[in-house]
Amino acid sequence: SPIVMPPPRTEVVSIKFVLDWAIQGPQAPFVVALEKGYFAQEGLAVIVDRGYGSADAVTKVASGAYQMGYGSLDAMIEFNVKNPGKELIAVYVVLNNPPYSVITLKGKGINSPKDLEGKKIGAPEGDAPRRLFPVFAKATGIDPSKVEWVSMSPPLREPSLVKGEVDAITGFYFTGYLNLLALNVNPNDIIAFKYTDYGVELYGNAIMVRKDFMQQHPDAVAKFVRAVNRAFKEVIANPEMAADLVKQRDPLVDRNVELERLKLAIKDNMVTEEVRRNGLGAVDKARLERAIKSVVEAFNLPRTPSVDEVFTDRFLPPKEERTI
Amino acid sequence: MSKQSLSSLFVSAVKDYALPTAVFAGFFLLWEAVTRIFAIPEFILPSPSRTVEVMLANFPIIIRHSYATLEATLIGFGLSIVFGLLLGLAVGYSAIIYRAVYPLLVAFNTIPKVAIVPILVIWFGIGKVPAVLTAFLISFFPIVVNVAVALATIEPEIRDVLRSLGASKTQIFVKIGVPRSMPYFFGSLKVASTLAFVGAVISESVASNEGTGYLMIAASSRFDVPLVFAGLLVISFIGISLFLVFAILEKRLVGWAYR
Amino acid sequence: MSKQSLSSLFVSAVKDYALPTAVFAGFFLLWEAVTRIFAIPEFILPSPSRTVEVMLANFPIIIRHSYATLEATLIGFGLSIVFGLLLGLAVGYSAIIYRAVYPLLVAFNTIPKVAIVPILVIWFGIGKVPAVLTAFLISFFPIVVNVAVALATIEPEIRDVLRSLGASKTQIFVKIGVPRSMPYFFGSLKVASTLAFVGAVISESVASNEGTGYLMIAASSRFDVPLVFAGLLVISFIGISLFLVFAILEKRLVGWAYR
Amino acid sequence: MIELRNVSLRYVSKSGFRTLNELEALRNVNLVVEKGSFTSIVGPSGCGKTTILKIVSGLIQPSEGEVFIDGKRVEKPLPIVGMAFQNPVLLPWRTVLQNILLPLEVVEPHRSQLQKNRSIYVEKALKLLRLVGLEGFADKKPWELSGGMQQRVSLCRALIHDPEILLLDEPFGALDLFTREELWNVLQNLWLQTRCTVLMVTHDLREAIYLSDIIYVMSKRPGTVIGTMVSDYPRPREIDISYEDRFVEQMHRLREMIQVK
Amino acid sequence: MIELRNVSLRYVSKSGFRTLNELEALRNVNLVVEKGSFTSIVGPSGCGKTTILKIVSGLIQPSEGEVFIDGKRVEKPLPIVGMAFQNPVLLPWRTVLQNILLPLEVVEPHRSQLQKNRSIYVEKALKLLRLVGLEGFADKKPWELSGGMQQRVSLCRALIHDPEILLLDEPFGALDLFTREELWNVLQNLWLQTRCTVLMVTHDLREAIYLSDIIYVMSKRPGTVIGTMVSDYPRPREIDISYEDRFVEQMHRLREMIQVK
Ligand SMILES: Nc1ncnc2c1ncn2[C@@H]1O[C@H](COP(=O)(O)OP(=O)(O)OP(=O)(O)O)[C@@H](O)[C@H]1O
Ligand SMILES: Nc1ncnc2c1ncn2[C@@H]1O[C@H](COP(=O)(O)OP(=O)(O)OP(=O)(O)O)[C@@H](O)[C@H]1O
Ligand SMILES: [Mg+2]
Ligand SMILES: [Mg+2]
Repeated sequence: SPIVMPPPRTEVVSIKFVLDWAIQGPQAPFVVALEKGYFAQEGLAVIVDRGYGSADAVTKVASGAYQMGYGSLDAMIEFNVKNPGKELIAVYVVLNNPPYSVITLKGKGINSPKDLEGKKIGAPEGDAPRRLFPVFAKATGIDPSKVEWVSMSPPLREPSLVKGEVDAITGFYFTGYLNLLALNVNPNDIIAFKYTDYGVELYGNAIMVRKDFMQQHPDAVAKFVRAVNRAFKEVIANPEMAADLVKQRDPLVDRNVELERLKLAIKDNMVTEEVRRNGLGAVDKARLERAIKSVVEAFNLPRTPSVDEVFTDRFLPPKEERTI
Repeated sequence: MSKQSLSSLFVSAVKDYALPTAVFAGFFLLWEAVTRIFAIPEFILPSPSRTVEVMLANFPIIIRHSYATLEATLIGFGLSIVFGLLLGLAVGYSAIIYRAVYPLLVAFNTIPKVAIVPILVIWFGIGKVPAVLTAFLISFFPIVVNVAVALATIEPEIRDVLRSLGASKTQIFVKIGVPRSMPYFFGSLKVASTLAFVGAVISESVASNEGTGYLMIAASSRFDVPLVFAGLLVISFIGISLFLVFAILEKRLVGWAYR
Repeated sequence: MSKQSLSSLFVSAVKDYALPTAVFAGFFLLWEAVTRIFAIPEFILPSPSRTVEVMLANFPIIIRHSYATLEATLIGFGLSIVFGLLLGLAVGYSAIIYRAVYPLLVAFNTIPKVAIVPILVIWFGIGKVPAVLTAFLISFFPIVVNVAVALATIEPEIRDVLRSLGASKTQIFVKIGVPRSMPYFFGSLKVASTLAFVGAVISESVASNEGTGYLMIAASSRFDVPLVFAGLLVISFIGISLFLVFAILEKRLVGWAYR
Repeated sequence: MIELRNVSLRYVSKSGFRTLNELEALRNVNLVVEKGSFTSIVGPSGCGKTTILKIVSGLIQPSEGEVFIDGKRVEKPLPIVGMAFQNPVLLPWRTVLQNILLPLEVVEPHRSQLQKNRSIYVEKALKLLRLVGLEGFADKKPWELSGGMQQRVSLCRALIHDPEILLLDEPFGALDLFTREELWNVLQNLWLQTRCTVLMVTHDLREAIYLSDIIYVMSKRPGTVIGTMVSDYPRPREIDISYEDRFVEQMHRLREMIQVK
Repeated sequence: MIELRNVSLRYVSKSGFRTLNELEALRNVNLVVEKGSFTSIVGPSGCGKTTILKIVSGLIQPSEGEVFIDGKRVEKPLPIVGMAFQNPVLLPWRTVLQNILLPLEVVEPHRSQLQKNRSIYVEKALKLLRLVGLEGFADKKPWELSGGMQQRVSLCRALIHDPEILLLDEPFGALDLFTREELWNVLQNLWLQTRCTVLMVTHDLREAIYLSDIIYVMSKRPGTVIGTMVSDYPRPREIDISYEDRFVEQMHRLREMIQVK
């Protein structure tokens, strides 16, 4: 491992960083970087706060309340198009595949995506899988207008599904799956249609930064990414350790549940074929271009941003440091 | 108090209409100025002009959702008035009930109603019922408190007028308690009606397919903050309209207290 | 009223302590019974026994978060008292201010405070300040209303006692307005204090790294509903404690009104 | 018949469970008001006259002793009683007329008939108002009346439901001499028609002798009965008798009875 | 010196902007109260006596005409005035003593000295209480007093700040004869010491003649001055003079002045 050099005598840059959601297993890379002092070693004073959804995280970064944040690329693209002059840009993709999924239970009569037609799906209005459902529908050839949506806050989804209020829900797979387990649902009864399994080409969550901050403090951004990348590799190599640190950071969590969640995320969303090929954090430009198009279509956006507006690789550490 | 001249008539008219209008105008101007001077981005706090623009553009939708909210609010608020009045009478009348029930009420009201909405949703399904119930649950307490205080502080001299006739407790309620507590009852209605709106909106934002709460959540998840504020603006207008209804009722019913 | 015997003393003591305790016990028993009889799953409504169990297991954490909430609540509530009292005095004293400010206040209070928290966060950052401000913003209105009503309904006979001495408006406030409105002021404090808790918790649940609101959101996003209720229980207990403080103050300060 | 037997009353100031202090208002009061008679009580300010009326009306319970009305112990207020308090205590949210009608909304059998016979009752109230010289004030609010006018309204309210027992606490205290003398005769006539039992508190000795059959004289606090005087002028009495020597002499005697203490 | 010039007053009932009805309470009242004199007003109930006091105190403004105190037009209440209202109106959240001290908390120069000289003022209040026969009641709450006792407290409150002008509205109306006569002398002595200007409303003609220099007689509503009477007995006067023939004869004359209307 590299020898830790004494940090160069530059001013300490402080970065406030907002997560997409609560501190849980899949957020481990940031927790580990923080708890192990990797940010500090890079000469950064970093504060990590929990978030309330990608849209909220994007807004908070754009508003200046935070310098950097973690959220889904689709939310960022939508925000950028709608708020010219306040754009964010992604610098490191953590979830190479988005965890978007439709989840249902055995006995609801839904065995393939096609069966969703004429059924009730529960989800928050702003839920990414819900809003990107047209992309999924297109990929699976179902008619999205034949689905009835029921709006509800995130924690109400799984109970509503179990109680029969709705026939299916959308959400992050690792969240929905584990929540259903917590509700004593037999794992064998859970049916999930993961968007990526059906050829939906989207990217998941990424580290985002406000453009003006990026221009003023390119070094800080690079250091931040380097620290996260370092932690990320450790998380993948040793999820048990990561779960311990998450528990340490937030004593209220159930370590084993978060470990489970993290493992699911690593398997499905973090370490994909593409990641093994290109290394952590990077994107495939062609795929990203198609993803942007899908998002623009699904959200009915007036403009299609270019790949360079959405992601920049200039802060990625050298590929060998990102390879697993 | 005893003079009435043209000039005083004019002054009253100005007080009645011009001043509140001016205050509102001032408020909106200030808001507009703040957003411009500090160049506050639209996704944080849209300017009122932009908000009104968006409001007009989406008027039918906003009205439809506002109507749903108004309906839930009014039903919940109606329940509040009935139960708040009854409970207030009971608590204000009997020191025993006061001691028995009050702490429980306080405990219940310390709980954010957001935490209760999911339970209501699970029990009553998504839609109107949780909104109505939330509006009710959030708004009855101020009514209870004020009616209870008004009853408990009836001067014994007044109470004795009826007691000396052998009046029952219920009669003392009706003949003295109720009219005497009217000014505070109306005061509490002002608080309760605004809370009822809040309750309905909160519930809609947690689980509903319609209503201003739903609209706000939907709009904000699309980064359409001006639409959120347009919804808030309409709700506020409805709130003020309701307030004006009370104000008129109040003037007719409890003018005696404001001599 | 005039008799005092051992038996009546005993009755008072029972009223004072035994009854509320019994009511609370009954409430918890009912809750337990409902969850058992209807076999209500834990993720909807955990039984009190389970809630208490979870509460004890996580006691230090819950206490830490509750403390943060209490702190935010008390500061916000303190601001409410000060500003609510001042605004209430202004509104209750001058019909002009009443007409000018009241509709604006009503409009503002019709807006769910949740919608305002994000703006506060943008301006003041995440943490204690938005919680304090939300607690303040949500709780000052009931105080304003009640103080204003109490002032506006002062009997002219009483007011004349001071006016005839050439007392200034401020003096009439202090000598009559304030003491006379005390019972309703305390009533409004009961409403306001519970609302302040609600405000703090709501703000914490939207933007904070600590406090009961944070705890609840964190727990509920993990489906740890018993922990949510444990947090609510502790908040309720704190709410009741605060209420008891008022009750004692009230007894000392406004006993005259409850003769 | 109203009977007070060995009635004592102590007012107790309490704070929570503690007794702060006691004040003995009445000590061993014995007093009888014959059915259909007109009885007055006179005595120094603060001697417990109002307290006696409140005890008779059942508003407060004696600390010791007992009160009987027609042989039955008084344990709570009775609807057959009409009371005019020392302060008029009119309800500010009601007009003068509505204030006068109040007892009818509470006391049976009027209560159940009020709806049906409202116009008859209103007529009666207006007649009473006319009798006390307040024609045309029926629709005013109480605070639009002068002190003496309020007191007269309060008298009407005590009379409206034809009570069998009428308790009057200085009913003419705020009235000028002439209005007062007019009202004496109004009251006398009403009483001669109904022959209800009247117990009146007054400070005006002339009033006491002019209106009453018996006058009780009370001592300073703690109040107790220290003398009685009979006034046996034939009825209807006219104001002129109060200038007769015998009347004036009786006033002097009454005066001395009080002064002795 | 207090001067009312052609004072008229109409009470207006309003509902919103509309005038419901008007009531003419005073019509063309002319009245002079010499500095340092003791003046009384008598007249039938509802004739506007209380209204005159309220106009003099500046609590209400005349509809027509003007009021002057020492040559200055009265436009608002003045702190040199002490007023005892027809109803005692004591503040229920204050003890008797605190009620009496109230004017001192408002009126300069006492207000700024109250903190410093509190014990002196309390002493003064207690002395007044003793004078009106309420020793030992300083720490009671108003509602623990009888009607007459409350009225006496209200009198003390009007006196505590040594007002130059004292307005008394039936100050002894709720008192029995003896307490009343005692208080006449108390008031007379206080007045002889301070020589403040007193304007008193009363229904008791004996009281009016016994205490006053001049008595104004008012007509029925709309009230106006229909006569005056001078009472020139040397001071200090003693109760016995009220039994003298001349006094009794004066009472009869006053009585007739009122009765003529
Ligand atoms: N509610 C009360 N609490 C305590 N003490 C009281 C109460 N009411 C009256 N008292 C006391 O009892 C005594 C008698 O009062 P009461 O009102 O009966 O006198 P009264 O004879 O009617 O006097 P007045 O002629 O002045 O009206 C007084 O000393 C008074 O202080
Ligand atoms: N606030 C008011 N509003 C309307 N009318 C009033 C008001 N106060 C008094 N009046 C009317 O004015 C007239 C005079 O009232 P005022 O109180 O001056 O009489 P008064 O001479 O003091 O009578 P009393 O001897 O009965 O106290 C009365 O007819 C009364 O109805
Ligand atoms: Mg009395
Ligand atoms: Mg008067």
